[in-house]
Amino acid sequence: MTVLFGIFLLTLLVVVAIGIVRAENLFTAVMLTGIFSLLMASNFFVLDAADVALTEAAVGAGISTVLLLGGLALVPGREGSRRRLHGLALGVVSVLTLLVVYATFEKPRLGDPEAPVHQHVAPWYLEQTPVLVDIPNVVTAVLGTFRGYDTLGEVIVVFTAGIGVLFLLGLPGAIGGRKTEEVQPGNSYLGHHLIPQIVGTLLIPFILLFALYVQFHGEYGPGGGFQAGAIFATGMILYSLIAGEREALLVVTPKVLIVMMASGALLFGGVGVLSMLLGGNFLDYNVLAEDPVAGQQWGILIIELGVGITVTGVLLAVYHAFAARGR
Amino acid sequence: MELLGLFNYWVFAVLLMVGFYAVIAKTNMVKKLLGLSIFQGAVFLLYITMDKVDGGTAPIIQPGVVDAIYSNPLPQVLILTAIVVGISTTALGLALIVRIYEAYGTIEEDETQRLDMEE
Amino acid sequence: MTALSTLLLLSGSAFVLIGGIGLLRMPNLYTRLHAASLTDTLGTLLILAGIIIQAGFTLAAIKLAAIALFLMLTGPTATYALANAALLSGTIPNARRLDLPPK
Amino acid sequence: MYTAASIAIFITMGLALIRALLGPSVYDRVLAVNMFGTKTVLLLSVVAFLYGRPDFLDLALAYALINFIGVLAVLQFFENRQELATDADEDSGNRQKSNATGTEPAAEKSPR
Repeated sequence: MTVLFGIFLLTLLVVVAIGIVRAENLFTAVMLTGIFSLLMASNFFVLDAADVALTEAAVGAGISTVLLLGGLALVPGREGSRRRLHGLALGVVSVLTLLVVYATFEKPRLGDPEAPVHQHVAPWYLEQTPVLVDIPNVVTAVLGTFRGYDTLGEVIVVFTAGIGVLFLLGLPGAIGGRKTEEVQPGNSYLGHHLIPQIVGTLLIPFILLFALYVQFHGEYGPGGGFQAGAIFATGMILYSLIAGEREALLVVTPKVLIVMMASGALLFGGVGVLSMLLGGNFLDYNVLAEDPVAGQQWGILIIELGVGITVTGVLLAVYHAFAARGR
Repeated sequence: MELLGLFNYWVFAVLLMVGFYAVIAKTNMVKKLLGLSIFQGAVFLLYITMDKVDGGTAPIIQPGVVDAIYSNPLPQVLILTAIVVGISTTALGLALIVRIYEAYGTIEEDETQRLDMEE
Repeated sequence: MTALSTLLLLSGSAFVLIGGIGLLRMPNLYTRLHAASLTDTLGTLLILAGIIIQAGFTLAAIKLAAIALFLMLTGPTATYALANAALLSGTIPNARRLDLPPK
Repeated sequence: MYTAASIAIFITMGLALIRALLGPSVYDRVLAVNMFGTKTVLLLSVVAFLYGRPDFLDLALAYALINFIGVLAVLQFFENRQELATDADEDSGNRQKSNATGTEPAAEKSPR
């Protein structure tokens, strides 16, 4: 049954992807991207990847639509040249598709427990996590300690991308010449509509609370810093939609956002340096407490917090960079 | 039934190439960016497909359950971080497009090339 | 108890399905909004209630109740905002396209 | 029982997707996307119980909380960009024709 669920969802996914490419109105394409993300999250869930599905949910449902719309608000909304199907490209793509499909016949089928990918380190992670780290969520354990370097690298990439956007577009009150006061106050659309305004205001505290839950429950269930950061940023974006861009910039000021972006990554790296100072290797949390297992748990808690702070800072700053440029 | 086990990989192939088509054939830069994110989604799908184990469940160890089968945590970790990195890099691309529009007045690739040639 | 939850789940599924068909088949925007939003709220509530009965009094039941509450808040609001925006943008509810007899 | 419910939800998702592809106006698409979102919430809840892991309801909760923001952002966006919302009707005949080919795979494959 699950296999059929998967097949149905995947078929829809292909249809949506073709729809995105065909749509002339870029806005339509962005809306379909929202559906693409919902389908992707359902697929991940059906394929037993709850953490990944939560990440896709946190990022795809709110942030990615809002960011794409924020960008689209600054550029023309339709494709200019209405070229028909591009023959050469279509040929290349068809041949490549057939090649990749031909290559898949060598792959182990879905769910094969004998597949090479399940033989190498994965069993070790599953066996050793309860012994070495003693937290239920193996994904968080691998993310935080076994592959901590990798995660640090990814956080730095997110940070760098955020810095890049801010340098390109500027952020009033922090980067570029504009001051926060120059941003147009108030809100054009939601200011006149009481019901969405009230319901949105009601939702914000729950979203922020849920973000904190995801952040600190990440060791026991699906969740962690990446998801929590995205959800927290979504909550603040909702505030910005309701109260207005300038008002939101005054609540969490751009300077604070910049500090958040940097301090989260620094916190992560700082834990690594601290463990070196205490006599261990870089990001070796065993030395952080008397008991190595407790040390690991402290380490994961702190670095996840660092990840959460950086992701929140970057996503919010990027949103404000797009939203404030149009006002 | 044996072949149905490969369906996920076929969808991966098709999605990959649909995204690739948008990148090479469309002149509109936002469309290219959306194509890239479809491409990216295809790669996510490939990794997550590999993590599935028959009869398994997500790798969150349940108290009191022995001999449970768990799916592979490693691809999940890789993709979990990649999703957030993906949205940040998409935002960076979008910022570049906005600046290109402000400089050229168009986001069609053929027109920006024409404007470059005229200078 | 199981019979009740089965009944709730099945009737919820029926409403969900009717909503989907209405969304596709109705002739214009406002009728589609009507078909989609009402069945959406009711079907969701029925299905979630059915699962809550199966779950019993656990943390899962509380989470499901929270989901139902949030959907009940946001669903109708989204529909209202959508209908309002469509009306303001000049999409007029058009009786002729419903194939009603002209007055 | 959960299986029956999830099949109903799947079919509805397919129908909503067809509406999202057909349009014709932008508001139809937004409505379809919104409906798709609530159906995803339902699907995730039902499948969590189908799999016997009710601790994964967090996902559905996340969607229930966040999905609303997309609609608000879209409506905000259209305050300034009316031309994108309305001109879809101008070439609606052409558009429907071109999209009909795009949706054929869905109609063809969904009964499987």
